[in-house]
Amino acid sequence: MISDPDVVGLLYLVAIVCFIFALRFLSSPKHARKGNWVGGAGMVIAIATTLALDGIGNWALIIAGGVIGSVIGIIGARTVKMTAMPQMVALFNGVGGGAAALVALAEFHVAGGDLGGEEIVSTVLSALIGSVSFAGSMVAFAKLQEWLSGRPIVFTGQNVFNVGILLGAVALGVALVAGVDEQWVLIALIALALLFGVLFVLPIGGADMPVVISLLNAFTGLAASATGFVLDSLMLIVAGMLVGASGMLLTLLMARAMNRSIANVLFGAFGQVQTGAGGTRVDDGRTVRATSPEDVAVQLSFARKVVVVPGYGLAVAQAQHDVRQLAELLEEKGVDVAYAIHPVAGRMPGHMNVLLAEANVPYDQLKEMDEINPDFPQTDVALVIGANDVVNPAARSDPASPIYGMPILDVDKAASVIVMKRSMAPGFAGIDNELFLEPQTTMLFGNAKDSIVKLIAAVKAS
Amino acid sequence: MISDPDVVGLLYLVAIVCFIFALRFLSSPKHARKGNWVGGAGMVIAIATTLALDGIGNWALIIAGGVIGSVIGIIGARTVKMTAMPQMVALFNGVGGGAAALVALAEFHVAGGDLGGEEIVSTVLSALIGSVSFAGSMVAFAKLQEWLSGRPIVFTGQNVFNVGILLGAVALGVALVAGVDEQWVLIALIALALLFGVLFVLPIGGADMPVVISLLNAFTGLAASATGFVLDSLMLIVAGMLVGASGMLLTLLMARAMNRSIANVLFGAFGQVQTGAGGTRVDDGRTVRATSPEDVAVQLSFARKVVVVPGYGLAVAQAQHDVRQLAELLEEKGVDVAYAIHPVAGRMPGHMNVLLAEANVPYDQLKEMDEINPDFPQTDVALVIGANDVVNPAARSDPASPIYGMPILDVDKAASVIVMKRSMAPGFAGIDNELFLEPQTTMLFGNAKDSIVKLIAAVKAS
Amino acid sequence: MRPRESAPGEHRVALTPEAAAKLRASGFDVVVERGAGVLAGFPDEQYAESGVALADQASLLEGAEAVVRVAKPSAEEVGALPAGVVLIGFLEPLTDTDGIARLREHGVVAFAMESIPRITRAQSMDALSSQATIAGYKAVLLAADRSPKLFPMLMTAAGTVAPARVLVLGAGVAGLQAIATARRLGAVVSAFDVRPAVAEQVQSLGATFLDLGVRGEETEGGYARELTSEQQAEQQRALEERLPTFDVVITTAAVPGRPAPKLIPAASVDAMRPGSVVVDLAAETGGNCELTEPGREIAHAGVTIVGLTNVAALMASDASRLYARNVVTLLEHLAPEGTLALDFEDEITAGACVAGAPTAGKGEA
Amino acid sequence: MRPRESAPGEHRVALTPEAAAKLRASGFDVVVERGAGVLAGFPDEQYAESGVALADQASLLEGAEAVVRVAKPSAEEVGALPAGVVLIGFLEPLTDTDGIARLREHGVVAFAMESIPRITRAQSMDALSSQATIAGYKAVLLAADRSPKLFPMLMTAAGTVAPARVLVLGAGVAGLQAIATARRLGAVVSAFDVRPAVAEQVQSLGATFLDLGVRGEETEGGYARELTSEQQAEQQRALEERLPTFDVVITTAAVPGRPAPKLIPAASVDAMRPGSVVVDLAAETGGNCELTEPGREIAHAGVTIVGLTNVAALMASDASRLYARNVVTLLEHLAPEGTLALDFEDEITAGACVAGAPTAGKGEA
Amino acid sequence: MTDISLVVELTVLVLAIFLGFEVIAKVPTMLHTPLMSGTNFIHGIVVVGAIIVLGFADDGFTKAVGVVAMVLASANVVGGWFVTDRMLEMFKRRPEGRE
Amino acid sequence: MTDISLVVELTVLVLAIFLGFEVIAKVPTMLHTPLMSGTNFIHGIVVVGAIIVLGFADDGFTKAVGVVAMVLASANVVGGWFVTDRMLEMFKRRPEGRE
Ligand SMILES: NC(=O)c1ccc[n+]([C@@H]2O[C@H](COP(=O)([O-])OP(=O)(O)OC[C@H]3O[C@@H](n4cnc5c(N)ncnc54)[C@H](OP(=O)(O)O)[C@@H]3O)[C@@H](O)[C@H]2O)c1
Ligand SMILES: NC(=O)c1ccc[n+]([C@@H]2O[C@H](COP(=O)([O-])OP(=O)(O)OC[C@H]3O[C@@H](n4cnc5c(N)ncnc54)[C@H](OP(=O)(O)O)[C@@H]3O)[C@@H](O)[C@H]2O)c1
Ligand SMILES: NC(=O)c1ccc[n+]([C@@H]2O[C@H](COP(=O)([O-])OP(=O)(O)OC[C@H]3O[C@@H](n4cnc5c(N)ncnc54)[C@H](O)[C@@H]3O)[C@@H](O)[C@H]2O)c1
Ligand SMILES: NC(=O)c1ccc[n+]([C@@H]2O[C@H](COP(=O)([O-])OP(=O)(O)OC[C@H]3O[C@@H](n4cnc5c(N)ncnc54)[C@H](O)[C@@H]3O)[C@@H](O)[C@H]2O)c1
Repeated sequence: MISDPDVVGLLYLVAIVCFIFALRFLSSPKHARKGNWVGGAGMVIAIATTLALDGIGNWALIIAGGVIGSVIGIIGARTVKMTAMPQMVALFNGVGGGAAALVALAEFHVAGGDLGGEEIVSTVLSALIGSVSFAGSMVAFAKLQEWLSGRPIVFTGQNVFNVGILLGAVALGVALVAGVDEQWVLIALIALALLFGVLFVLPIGGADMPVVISLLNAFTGLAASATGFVLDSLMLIVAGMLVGASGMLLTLLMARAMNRSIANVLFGAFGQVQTGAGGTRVDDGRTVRATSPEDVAVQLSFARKVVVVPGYGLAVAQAQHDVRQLAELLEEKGVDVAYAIHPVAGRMPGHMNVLLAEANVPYDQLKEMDEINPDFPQTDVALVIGANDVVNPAARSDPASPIYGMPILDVDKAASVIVMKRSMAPGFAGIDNELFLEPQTTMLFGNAKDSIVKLIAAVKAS
Repeated sequence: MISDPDVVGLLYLVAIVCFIFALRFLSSPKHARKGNWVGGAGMVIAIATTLALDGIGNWALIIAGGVIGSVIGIIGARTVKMTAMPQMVALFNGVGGGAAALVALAEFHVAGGDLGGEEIVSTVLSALIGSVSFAGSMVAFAKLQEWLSGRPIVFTGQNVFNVGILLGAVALGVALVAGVDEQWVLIALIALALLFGVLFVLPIGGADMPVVISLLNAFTGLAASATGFVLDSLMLIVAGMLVGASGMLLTLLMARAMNRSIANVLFGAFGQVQTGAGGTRVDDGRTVRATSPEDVAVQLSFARKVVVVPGYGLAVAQAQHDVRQLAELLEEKGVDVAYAIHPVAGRMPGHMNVLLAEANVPYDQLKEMDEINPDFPQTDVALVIGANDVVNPAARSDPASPIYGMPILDVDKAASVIVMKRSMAPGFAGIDNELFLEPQTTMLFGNAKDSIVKLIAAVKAS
Repeated sequence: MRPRESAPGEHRVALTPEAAAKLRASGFDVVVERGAGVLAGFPDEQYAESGVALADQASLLEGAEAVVRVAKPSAEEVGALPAGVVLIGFLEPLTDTDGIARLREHGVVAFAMESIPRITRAQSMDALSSQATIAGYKAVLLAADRSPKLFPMLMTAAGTVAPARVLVLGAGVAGLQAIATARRLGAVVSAFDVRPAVAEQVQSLGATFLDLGVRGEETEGGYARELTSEQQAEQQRALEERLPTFDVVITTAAVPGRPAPKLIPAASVDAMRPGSVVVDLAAETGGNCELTEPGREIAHAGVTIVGLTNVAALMASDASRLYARNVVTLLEHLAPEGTLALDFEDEITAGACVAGAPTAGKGEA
Repeated sequence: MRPRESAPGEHRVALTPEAAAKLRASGFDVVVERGAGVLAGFPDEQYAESGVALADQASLLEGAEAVVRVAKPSAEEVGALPAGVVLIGFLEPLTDTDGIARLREHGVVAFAMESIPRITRAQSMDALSSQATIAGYKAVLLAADRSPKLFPMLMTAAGTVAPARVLVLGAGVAGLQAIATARRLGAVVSAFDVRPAVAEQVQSLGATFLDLGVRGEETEGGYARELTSEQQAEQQRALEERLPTFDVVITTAAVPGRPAPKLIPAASVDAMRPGSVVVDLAAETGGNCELTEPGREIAHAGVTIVGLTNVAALMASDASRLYARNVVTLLEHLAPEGTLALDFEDEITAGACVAGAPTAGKGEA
Repeated sequence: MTDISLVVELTVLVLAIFLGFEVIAKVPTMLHTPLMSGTNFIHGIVVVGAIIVLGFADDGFTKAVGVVAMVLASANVVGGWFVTDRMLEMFKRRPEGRE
Repeated sequence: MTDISLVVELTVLVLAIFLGFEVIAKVPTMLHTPLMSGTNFIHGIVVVGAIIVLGFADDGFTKAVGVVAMVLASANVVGGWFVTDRMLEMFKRRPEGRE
């Protein structure tokens, strides 16, 4: 039993420091795992300290609740497939938000509604935000788990309706702050917040879910921080707010990486019921997925084997020197890099050779088509730079295509394909390329030179 | 008059936020000036709030003190030459430390020595650290101002003596914490701390002063933070500690930029009385100054005209592609870049042409010696990459030199010369190069390719 | 059985030992004329090593189902061909109508390498491209060898050597390769072509596109359409102004089936600096320069004008290698698994056949 | 007054119009033989334009104080020289002892461009370097023109052309330039030299240094010392093994005053692949290849051996430009402000003077 | 529980906000999801709130609410940690297997 | 003055330490001196301490000490700010003059 509040405060401070280090580490590829462990240590300290507080009782209930929750957590986290990870994050985020709301409710109940100004504001915020986070996360989970349709679900007047509900919840909150001390008011507020959470997330399409989950994650952080105000706990305030702030920034970064504004993600569905949100959707429902230099950089840095496939676009962009620099950088990191030269890449025989020789790419890194094609299934990343026709699978599969019969580079056999070009425009043969729609393909749009320069910077940073 | 402590706290919080932003801005070349202004705003808010506190009296004294101090500050800062800036920083840092020590003394006096555990510890720390900072800064100032010899001042037994003094001061501090409430003890402690400050800085050579000043600056921050504990002021704690922490990191960074450890800087003088500290010193007292890629990057980024002088070392390092990339980067930033090609640079006629053509440097950026030499006086930075003999002023000035009579590139006429090579080793002609000792020259040691790659990264970051 | 025979006055050979071996592996019987590859650097032993039968001219054609060669056969040689045999080579279908008629009369099923349609699938049979690649490279070597100036810029203790200024007219396959090669040597290269798409391609090789204010059109096959006479005059005028600033001019402009467009009239040559060099790769079809004498190298007012024809044949070894690969791919197309199975519904077979196709004249111009 | 006269059988000229103008500006009177520059691309009009007097051979030497030329004068020409005149040119002081003796007897004060000491200050007079630069470049063009293989690697629809493998033996001024030029053309280049410092220089051009296990020494002037006979045998052995892997060999190995070291015996040539090319820049002093016939180009077992001498003269225009700049700098050194003031205490003047120096024989080898 | 004044809490809050922003300012996109998951785990700290509420609960309502909160919060903590850990497994350098 | 518990102050202190480190983690060397000067100005905040001591001083000793502290601290604030400002003038892009 610890009775000295200073000791408790110090132990909590240690936990805070752990959380700060956890965040720092989590933002670097090298230390990320360590980050999770440090965070775990902080959590253990925080929980142990709390359990040791003077006067804590109801041990059976605490242990029962803890064990049940932990078992759910472990089973959920352990059994789920890697591809289902995002919905797990949503789920565990939601329950956190729910817990915050419930803690607020309990405190309100214990105090009989008779709370000071600071406390009541915090209680209302905690209940409101926590509930929205809980309900929103559950909807996100259901959508990702495909219990609900991933497509945006919208109805007319939704906009007005949602705002109405939110206003209602806020009005109840104001009433509570103003002195109303009826518990049902708080419960009603929670109910409205839950409804709002559901309605808020329903219209958002599946592709945008990660951004929404990140936002709800930040919300839960804020709710936890508000709980800290209710309980006068600096640790909760700090830890919750760290998550709140970094979660907000993260949400921004994620939206930016998708080239969208947050507003567009959250409210994009309204008014454009037909088109749907998320990426450029083609007829058969497959989407073209754009990526960012940073993402590609991490993929490249952690790859074992990268094959660079240069095409006419590389020549147009005159990015030969940059591509060699990128390759050298990767080799320094221990990545195995080769260049796959298609016999008709470019616009004249040997076009790629001229370019790459100018950039001093060693001849032995240049692989002929027949030599490299068997390697693609073992390739982690195929980096297609301004090539199009020479990697078009239609040449293999579509007898109606004008390029049918031309041998191509089998980049689609690589684990991941990154295509760098300026647009979805076709190449010399003037035909579309199915490769760009494959699930393993992501597009890095922009002039090849600019993109590679950005990539170099990002690889260095990662 | 503000009597609500919450309002005061909030206003102080605003000041804190200003200081945080000030630091953020100050660490980016683009926003640095804004940073100073934001910091100024925070200071005004903090001072105004304090003056408005309930119960503040002695207005005449406050105003008198403030005006006198301000006048000293303005005159000092305004009239001093740009080259004397470092000693001004030392001076103003010292007075800050002194102020912290005096505040501690006054608080001790007011309380009649009867302070709580936390307060007395803080008081002692504030007095101790503040005094060391004050005295040390004053010595640093005197050395830089050349009131004292810039050379390390050492005597035998200094080491033991210093430690003794510090231990004495600490012992007095412990006594105070232990309950001794005599004011003379604190005064004695301050006296010892002052003495220690003097002795601590005396042995350090002029070249290392910036690192020492940075350390003392961090000390003053710590002292201010300690004062915050004495006065129970979160703002002082935070602002002081921000400076303390960032100052410590800065000290580390500065030492690292000089390729020295802090310990080496601070205690380097002991035991090597003859050689002295700081840089590679040559016979006539001139030093070779090494620089860092980051420094060069900022110089290049803010230059109007940069002339690249390639030599044999560029060829050996095969850094031609990188140098072109660097040049392009600078041109994008609006810097005017040209290459000065000496007729016998390299090891065969046209060696530099072959290299730079391979890297696709446009022919019109290559300037012959006769064409570029008149431009050097208007050049902000001459970037000498692996060249040596062709920029050796001995060819102009020293009839005994084997290269006397060879026309050279007049890089020494440029405002700043940066020489990139691996060591101080001579070039083809086997002779030393006075250029490397000129005051406007700094050396960026290392393989030219590595150095340029680092430079590119640094230019992008700046 | 598909023997192969070499053309007189031609250094290249239509099958290299390596290519012959490849054919054998695909189920072909291959007979090669003795000494056919010597001039291209492939002595008979090498053929023997790759398991190819060698035969004298006399017995060569016995039982041959297909004959592959580089250049078109002479009248006599056509006479010696067995009727119904498949003939593959550069047959000049658009210009040598007599020769084609002769083949048709003789009952030869003739495939002209020139007539293979320029479709993606046929790229590996495209001998025009492969030989033009060699010609473009060689043209630069010819020019550099004849120029009294160095191509690269050199700044030396004895002064600065300015880089040579090279102009490439017609930036098709040969022109682009010439641009690339001249740039490699360090020259400052400009280029012009009438097809609009070429400007970007020129820039993609790091050279400058010279804007002469003349814009032509591109046909389906990627070739240029002939300019109108006003356009042509306009082009000559614009060029004449700029030519004196160049040290080397390499011309490759061609329009299939038409005489080479005259880009450089005699007057323009007079305006060029002494020591300048013109390499005219269009000499075969009359030359892009008025003064070009096909097959010869002349000097005019200090300007060297190289009108060598068949420039690719000057690099017989690599040229043969590429040509042989083209021929092998075509043969494998015409005779999958080594057995002739001509499918005249097929775009390539129909397009390349210039004589002897079932619907007479189908493959003709 | 310093007239200049051209050497027979030599395309270069010792003063270009530009250089002549520069001399005039420095206070010299310049007379040029009519037609001297024509072969180098500098017609008489250009000289006239730069204000230079032209004279026939007959009146050329009247009142001349100095005569500049490219090659050494014949016996008759020496006879025609006024006594006491200053003569500048490639006089072959180390090998042509008779010629030097003749000059000395005739009372000519002769400066050999070859003997200018290789000190930093004299770099802009160093005609050996400037001409070797041209020769190194030209050697690659000669080789590329004669090779039946393309230098660069090309991956095309008709298969891949492997890059040519080039070996440069002797990486002095000419050798380094040859390395650079061959690399520009896309060849894979290796090089060897006996001087230890050269390895780094070769790598600084992106080529590979071939380690033959032979390490020679460098003299003060930066030249190589002759190898011992064991070393030489060792070198031949090591080379013989490696030569067959190369398509082109360019040799420039030389030791001043000695016959060129024999690096490639006849047997090694036999081992090379047919179609290979050897360009022997050391032909003048006997050649680095045993089979080299100085001044001629021969074929031996399918290997072309180019033994052309005076290769720099093949690029007469740029070669003359650089040589003229060297000559002008030397003249300005010997005659500051246009007045001869020979200072035999000076390292350059004393070093370059091969006949007629006050202390007889001082400047001799 | 110590009683801390609002303004102090706000000061702490503001510092935490800045720190939250600064600390992740330069995270590579590839780490976005693991970072989200990691922070998700950290806000499981609300479990401390649940323990306090439940530990000091007297009446049935509070206990009931507290137990539910306890279950939810521990699921957040434990599940969040393990999910993050699994995600980060991918970041072991150059993985041998790949799906 | 509110009376704040030590542990709270320590919490704030720790947050400030992290923030101080994070915020300048990637400063280019060229800005080291101006940054040093800027932080030098910020610790002039001790002037607040001087004002409080002096403003509440009753006896002569305290007043005397307070006035001196006031003088020193204001010199720190004012001088520190102006010195920093002058240094940063150099960072105006591409200066016209140069010494
Ligand atoms: N090699 C030869 O001898 C030869 C000769 C003639 C024709 N061809 C034909 O040319 C084609 C060659 O295939 P390929 O894959 O190399 O090229 P491609 O199919 O023509 O595709 C090139 C792609 O590069 C992109 N691009 C252009 N400029 C770019 C820039 N600055 N930055 C980034 N991307 C850029 C274009 O897309 P965006 O516009 O979206 O950026 C385009 O889709 C084949 O169809 C071949 O048959 C070859
Ligand atoms: N151009 C010609 O035709 C020719 C021919 C023969 C001789 N030369 C002579 O060569 C000299 C040329 O002058 P120069 O200024 O170009 O060269 P230099 O005077 O020889 O100096 C080259 C410098 O580059 C440095 N270096 C070497 N490798 C390096 C690397 N990897 N990274 C960074 N630095 C490296 C060396 O210093 P560290 O070891 O400290 O790095 C050396 O001091 C002249 O003396 C000239 O007379 C010229
Ligand atoms: N699709 C394919 O697989 C494929 C294969 C090979 C070539 N091609 C295309 O065909 C194009 C032409 O091929 P080519 O080189 O055999 O053509 P070509 O030899 O018939 O002509 C050479 C060039 O001369 C140009 N020209 C014609 N008249 C001119 C004039 N008056 N002035 C200047 N230039 C003039 C033409 O535009 C052409 O670029 C190639 O550039 C390529 O794009 C396509
Ligand atoms: N200091 C100066 O200003 C200056 C000026 C010009 C040249 N140099 C130096 O002089 C060096 C030699 O000049 P050069 O080119 O006129 O020399 P060179 O023509 O006399 O010889 C050519 C090369 O052949 C090499 N060689 C000799 N015997 C050989 C053998 N058995 N096998 C292989 N190689 C052999 C020599 O080492 C030399 O590099 C240059 O590389 C340069 O470094 C210096």
